[in-house]
Amino acid sequence: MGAAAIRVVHSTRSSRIGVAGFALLFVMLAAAPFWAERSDLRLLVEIFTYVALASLWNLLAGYAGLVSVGQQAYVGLGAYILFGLAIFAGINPVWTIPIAGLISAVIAIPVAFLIFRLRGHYFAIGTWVVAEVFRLLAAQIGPLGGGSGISLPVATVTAIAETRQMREFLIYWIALALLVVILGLIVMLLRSRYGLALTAIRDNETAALSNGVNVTRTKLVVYVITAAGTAMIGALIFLQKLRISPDVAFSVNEWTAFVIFIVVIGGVGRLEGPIIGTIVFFLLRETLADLGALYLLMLGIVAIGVMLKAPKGIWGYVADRFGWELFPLARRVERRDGPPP
Amino acid sequence: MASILTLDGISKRFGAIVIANDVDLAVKKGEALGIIGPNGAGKTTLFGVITGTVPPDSGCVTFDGRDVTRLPPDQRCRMGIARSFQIPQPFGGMTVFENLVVAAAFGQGRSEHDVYAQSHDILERCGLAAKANRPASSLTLLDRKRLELARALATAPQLLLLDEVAGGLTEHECEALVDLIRDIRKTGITIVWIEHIVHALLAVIDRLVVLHGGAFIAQGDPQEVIRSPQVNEIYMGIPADA
Amino acid sequence: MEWVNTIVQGILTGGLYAMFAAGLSLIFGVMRLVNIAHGDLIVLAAYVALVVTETLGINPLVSLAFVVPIMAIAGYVLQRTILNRTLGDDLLPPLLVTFGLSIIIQNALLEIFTADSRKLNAGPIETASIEVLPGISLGVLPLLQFVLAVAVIAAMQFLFYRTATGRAFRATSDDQPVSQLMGLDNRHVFALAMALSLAIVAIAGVLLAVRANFDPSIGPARLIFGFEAVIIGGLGSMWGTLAGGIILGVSQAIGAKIDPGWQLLAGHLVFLFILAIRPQGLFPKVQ
Amino acid sequence: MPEPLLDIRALDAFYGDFQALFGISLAVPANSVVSFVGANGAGKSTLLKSIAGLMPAKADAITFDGEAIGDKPAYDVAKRGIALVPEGRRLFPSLSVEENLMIGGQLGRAGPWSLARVYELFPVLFERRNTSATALSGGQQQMCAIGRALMANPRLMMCDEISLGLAPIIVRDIYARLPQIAAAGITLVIVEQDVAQALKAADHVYCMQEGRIVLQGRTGDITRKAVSAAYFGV
Amino acid sequence: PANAQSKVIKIGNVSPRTGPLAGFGEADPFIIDQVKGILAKGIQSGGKTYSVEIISKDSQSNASRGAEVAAELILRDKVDLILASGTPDTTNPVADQAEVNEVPCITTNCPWQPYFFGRKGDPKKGFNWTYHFFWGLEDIIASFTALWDSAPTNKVVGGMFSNDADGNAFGDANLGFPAALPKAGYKLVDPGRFQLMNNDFTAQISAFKAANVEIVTGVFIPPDFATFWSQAAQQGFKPKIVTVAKALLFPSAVNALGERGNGLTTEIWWSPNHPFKSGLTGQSSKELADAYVKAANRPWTQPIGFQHALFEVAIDTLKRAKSLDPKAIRDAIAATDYQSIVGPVKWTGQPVKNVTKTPLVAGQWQRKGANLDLVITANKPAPQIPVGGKMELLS
Ligand SMILES: Nc1ncnc2c1ncn2[C@@H]1O[C@H](COP(=O)(O)OP(=O)(O)OP(=O)(O)O)[C@@H](O)[C@H]1O
Ligand SMILES: Nc1ncnc2c1ncn2[C@@H]1O[C@H](COP(=O)(O)OP(=O)(O)OP(=O)(O)O)[C@@H](O)[C@H]1O
Ligand SMILES: [Mg+2]
Ligand SMILES: [Mg+2]
Repeated sequence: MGAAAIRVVHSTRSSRIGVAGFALLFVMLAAAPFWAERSDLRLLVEIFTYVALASLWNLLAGYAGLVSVGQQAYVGLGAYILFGLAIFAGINPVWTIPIAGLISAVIAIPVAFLIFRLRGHYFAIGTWVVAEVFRLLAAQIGPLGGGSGISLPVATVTAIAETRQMREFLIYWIALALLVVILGLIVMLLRSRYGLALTAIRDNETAALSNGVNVTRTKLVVYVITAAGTAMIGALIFLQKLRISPDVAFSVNEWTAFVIFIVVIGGVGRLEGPIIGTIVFFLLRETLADLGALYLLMLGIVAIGVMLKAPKGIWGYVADRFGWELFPLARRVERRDGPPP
Repeated sequence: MASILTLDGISKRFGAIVIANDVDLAVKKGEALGIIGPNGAGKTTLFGVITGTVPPDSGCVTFDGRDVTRLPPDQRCRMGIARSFQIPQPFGGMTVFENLVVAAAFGQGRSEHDVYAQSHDILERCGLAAKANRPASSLTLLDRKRLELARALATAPQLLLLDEVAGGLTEHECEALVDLIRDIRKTGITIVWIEHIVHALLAVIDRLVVLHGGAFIAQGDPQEVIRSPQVNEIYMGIPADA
Repeated sequence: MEWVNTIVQGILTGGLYAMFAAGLSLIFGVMRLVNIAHGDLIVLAAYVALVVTETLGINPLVSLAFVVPIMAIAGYVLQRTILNRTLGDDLLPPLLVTFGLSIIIQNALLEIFTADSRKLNAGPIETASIEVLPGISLGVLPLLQFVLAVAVIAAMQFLFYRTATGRAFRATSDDQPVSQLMGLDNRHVFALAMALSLAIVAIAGVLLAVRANFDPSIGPARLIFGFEAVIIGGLGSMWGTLAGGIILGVSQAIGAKIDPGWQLLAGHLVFLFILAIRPQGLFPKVQ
Repeated sequence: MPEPLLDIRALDAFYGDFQALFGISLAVPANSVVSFVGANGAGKSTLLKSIAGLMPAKADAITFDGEAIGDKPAYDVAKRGIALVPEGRRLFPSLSVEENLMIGGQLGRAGPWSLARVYELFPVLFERRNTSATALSGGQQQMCAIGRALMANPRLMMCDEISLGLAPIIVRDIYARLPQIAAAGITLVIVEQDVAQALKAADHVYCMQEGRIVLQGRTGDITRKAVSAAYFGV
Repeated sequence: PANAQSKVIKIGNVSPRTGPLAGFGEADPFIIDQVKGILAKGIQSGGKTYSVEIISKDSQSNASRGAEVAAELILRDKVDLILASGTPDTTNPVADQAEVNEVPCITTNCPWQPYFFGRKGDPKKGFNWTYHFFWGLEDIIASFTALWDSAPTNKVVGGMFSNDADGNAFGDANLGFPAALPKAGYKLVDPGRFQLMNNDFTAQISAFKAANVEIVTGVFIPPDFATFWSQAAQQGFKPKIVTVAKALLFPSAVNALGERGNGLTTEIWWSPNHPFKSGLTGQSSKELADAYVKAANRPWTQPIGFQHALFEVAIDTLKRAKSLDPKAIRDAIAATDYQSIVGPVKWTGQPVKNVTKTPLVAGQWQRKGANLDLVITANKPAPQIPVGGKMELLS
């Protein structure tokens, strides 16, 4: 059989439907300022940021096998960069978002060299300690409020756009754009050689090395991209919150544990997982948050329940059951002379 | 003919166990070399030294005229050293075909699309084409061993290190494997093969070395080496009356 | 002399960390389970002790006779009903489930006991001290805590490496199906390990409750030091965990002496430094 | 015919939706040596795992010493005196060699096998008794795995491809000792790729193909040719 | 329906009900119930009758969640007025959201400096939408020094300031204790800001011993104070006076210290003995505290008065508002002149724009039978509040 007799396909029918669906959804969301309420916009921004954080974490843990419980380091870093640049350099907060991404990428490189020496659980704890170090260092920066925290001056916020409405729209669109860019980048990355290398490393690092995969560089690329993305989202989140303090900016619960909840509930190692997980998370929060302690109690129970009943997450369960895949990454070989796909 | 691989004064020990004590070895281009030795002699470890997963205590490894002693495994692979693992190490979450694509794309440093056809060809040669879209984790032992071999081939090696690829195969399967390795040889790839299934080994190799106690205690013509009393005593164990 | 005092007190703090870490180290060594709820379980133990001392009117240190078995049983049940089902090669499920457990415990305690700050009174022993050298007084309670930590760790080390139970722990942790072939019921073995871990948690909880105020939310704060102690020591090495705790305690004390702002930071930096040099920890027993 | 030690009736086994065994029935008399041969993927390992309790089965599909054990968990089966030397050795990496052996003996079943006897059988294990089991070479690991199973003093010992990866001298050695093990009162079930070896060692041989037994017979009555024919499914 | 809807006034309230600061919000259900009872018939404002809806949310003691629920109240529930209380972690994020979203906001239960400067407020400009009433650092310094003046000491003070909003404010080099104490004739030993949830205070204790400190002051959270206080005893450090904020606020925390809680001193914002009456319910301080103790079956706490006053001020404001336009409500807040259960509330531009102060005294936890009771022992900064006893030295 000759070389021409095969072809390799990525997509399935459900994935083509999926892509069309996403395009439609994007158009609808982009137009949200014209049909949604102010409160909906704000909620959507929050949802976008969680989808982005979860997708980035999923890239790191689910694809690169780097289970980090310290991504709050970059959320906080991005946020502090935004506050620092906006307050002291007078830069428009909107522009500080990409700068936060860049600076964090640079900072992530030496951090990676340190924590890449650790494996598995040690890596997880190591990332957490690094985030603690970031938090404690932030608490030592007096001009940014030290341990007390600081608010973004009202003038800085109002300078973003002329009217309150324009400002809200602008932030909404930035959030949407950031999410689309991050998701797009992840899909592209995973469909590229890097995606292959990542899956290989996750499955068997020794074998990957022996097959010519530069393991360290591949992981580094993913780590740095994740750090940059997480930092930009962090900056955006705190542009919405207007106030920062080390405990909040580097909160392990909020920016990592809940994110892990989301990814695992949705389905880890699948691109759809973080989206499904975020929807579930927000549904729970919107319906139950006013119950206070009971709400958190129930959140814990849901997380444990999903983990025990559907360990591959909700999307994993559905995908296995019905063979759905919205973003297929597998490369299937088909024979040209065989039955049509 | 020039040596493609030389080991110069390699020493390696794990605590009190001496794997290699100032070992020298030269493998000629195009040669098929067999390595035997008692269990635990250090054969697999030697492969680790050659591929870069096990750092030697001293000595140097030269491949294709370059000192590679300090290079990481992935770089050595791209230079043309490929190995199969004694205990198969598939990328379990990927399909068989993707396993090959990884090896071909990264082992040769080529783009993914360029290696599709080639990867599929190798799968056919190794008898895995029918299972191309199956997850590698679902393969049986035989197929895993085939996959090991196929992946090593996909990196387009100059030097192929095989670690007990015939173990656990039936006679029939073993014969097919021997044919395949012979074919590979014909394409000019140098082969170093560790095997306990001696008859399979003898069917392929030109030269046999015996590793024992940290040194090559015998080497040369396979038939002669295998019949030598020393090798019989420590390795074959054929009783005198047989 | 002031420096000597700093270091000695740091060592005593190290005893506290080692106490927190001992239970973690045990289950980490046996099950590779990173128990995020460990800190909350310590707080839970403190509340159990509170209820026991209040209903029986006994000294908190005596209440250990009740709290230890109660927590051990809780650990056995917890492992059999929930945690056993999360174990495997993947480190995420236990991470997630114990995190869920952590918020469940915190919020359940809040519902039951409110956010009030509580403390157990052990009487004059709390403030008693011995002056070992002029200028250096050691609190009896921290000293007791240190001695208890050493004793617990010595017992664990012995159990782990010298007894059939310890062997069963390690074998089951390596390969569950095969350990079953050896006649070991893996679910039972793990549950025993968790029971033991929570027995240690009970001791840590009572000491915590005597040492300082507690409320439902303080569990996670010290958890990270426990993990650090385990990792600095190396997987599977109980003495390593003690050493890890002491290293942390002393580095923090020295950091604090330089500037209180550097106290916690110093501990973390030393942790990262050690791992950069020895990623497997100081005295690893297991790969 | 005396009551068989192990009696299997209509045993099925599944991996998810995939059926690996189809209605296997056979009987293993006490103090016999039985071997299974068959191509890769025939289901030999699955059969042994089912007997050992590592695969779900119906209670009465497997009877051992008169008791239905099909639904018993593996640790319970082990207590009754069935030991398995698993495919791929599967030693405990965090235990030393000696501890690996000791854990095999932790059920405390009485019998001839002790640490000393195992070391006598495999002297190299004695030399390396204090090292971690992972630091053994493949062959040494296999010896350790056999020793570990022996330490349980089982009544039935099942060996899954014990010659895999062993130097010929060791293979010969082990097979030379099987009669000795059998003579000590252990019934043996051996899975082997090498037909000659299987025929030589066993009293009774079963040929498996795609989850079914396609040929069986006493080793005296069955020819190597017949086995080969069944083996390759021709 | 549009007409009916316009007759509802919505008040949003954010306080910490769960998490480490839950003590601050614990009286809210009681207070809201009481207020709802009074407002059952609605309120008169601008000649119309409105029914009042109070939507209360939990900040979970977390600034991030605080910002989130504030945004929800403003954007989704469209509240007309937003209230927040209970340390900067809740007041500041809520006030920030109100400010940029242009919704009137009143806050309390947080010293004014961390509120004002922590929000990057400019004393010249102030804020447009957000108002605060409470006391400030100058008051706490004055009441602490008044307390210390009443007993003979060597006037060497050890400062324990945590690295959080309160601790940094207290320890601020210009506005806090370090600048003020020397002026009052005290010498301050300040080893530096410590991180919360500390396990070892040896460094500070050694420094205090070396400097012969007789008075300890500062801000702690309860677990940290308990650790400090037992370590002090173990390491042989015996100050004569210990006056700390926050950690000794709640009776539960002090009672938990057992005998070691007796004699500790702290600031008093409000107590049942305060000579103020609620302009809304007519209750005296004592009556309010008793009603709470009866309803909740828990001891009274200082935040109760302020949580109550917050609703009082809010309702007073709404009654005076010319319309439900945010600006009208904001103007009504600015024009407040009200007698609350914690004293008069009137924004006069002092100490800074948008902030007004309530009186502060200091006192000592003293054993009265089985429990410790907080007795006012120094009232120099606010003589209208009567003292109830005399401070005793610890050793
Ligand atoms: N864990 C598993 N999951 C799914 N399928 C499996 C699994 N293990 C084995 N199988 C399948 O069950 C069938 C029987 O496998 P088994 O391992 O019993 O064969 P075997 O005769 O022992 O072969 P070998 O000689 O390769 O060891 C094979 O088709 C195999 O693919
Ligand atoms: N990481 C290690 N640490 C300590 N000892 C090791 C390590 N790896 C291998 N060894 C030891 O080195 C020796 C050689 O092992 P190796 O696997 O190379 O043998 P081998 O010749 O391939 O044997 P086999 O034919 O059984 O596969 C063995 O005694 C083994 O125990
Ligand atoms: Mg080998
Ligand atoms: Mg098998």
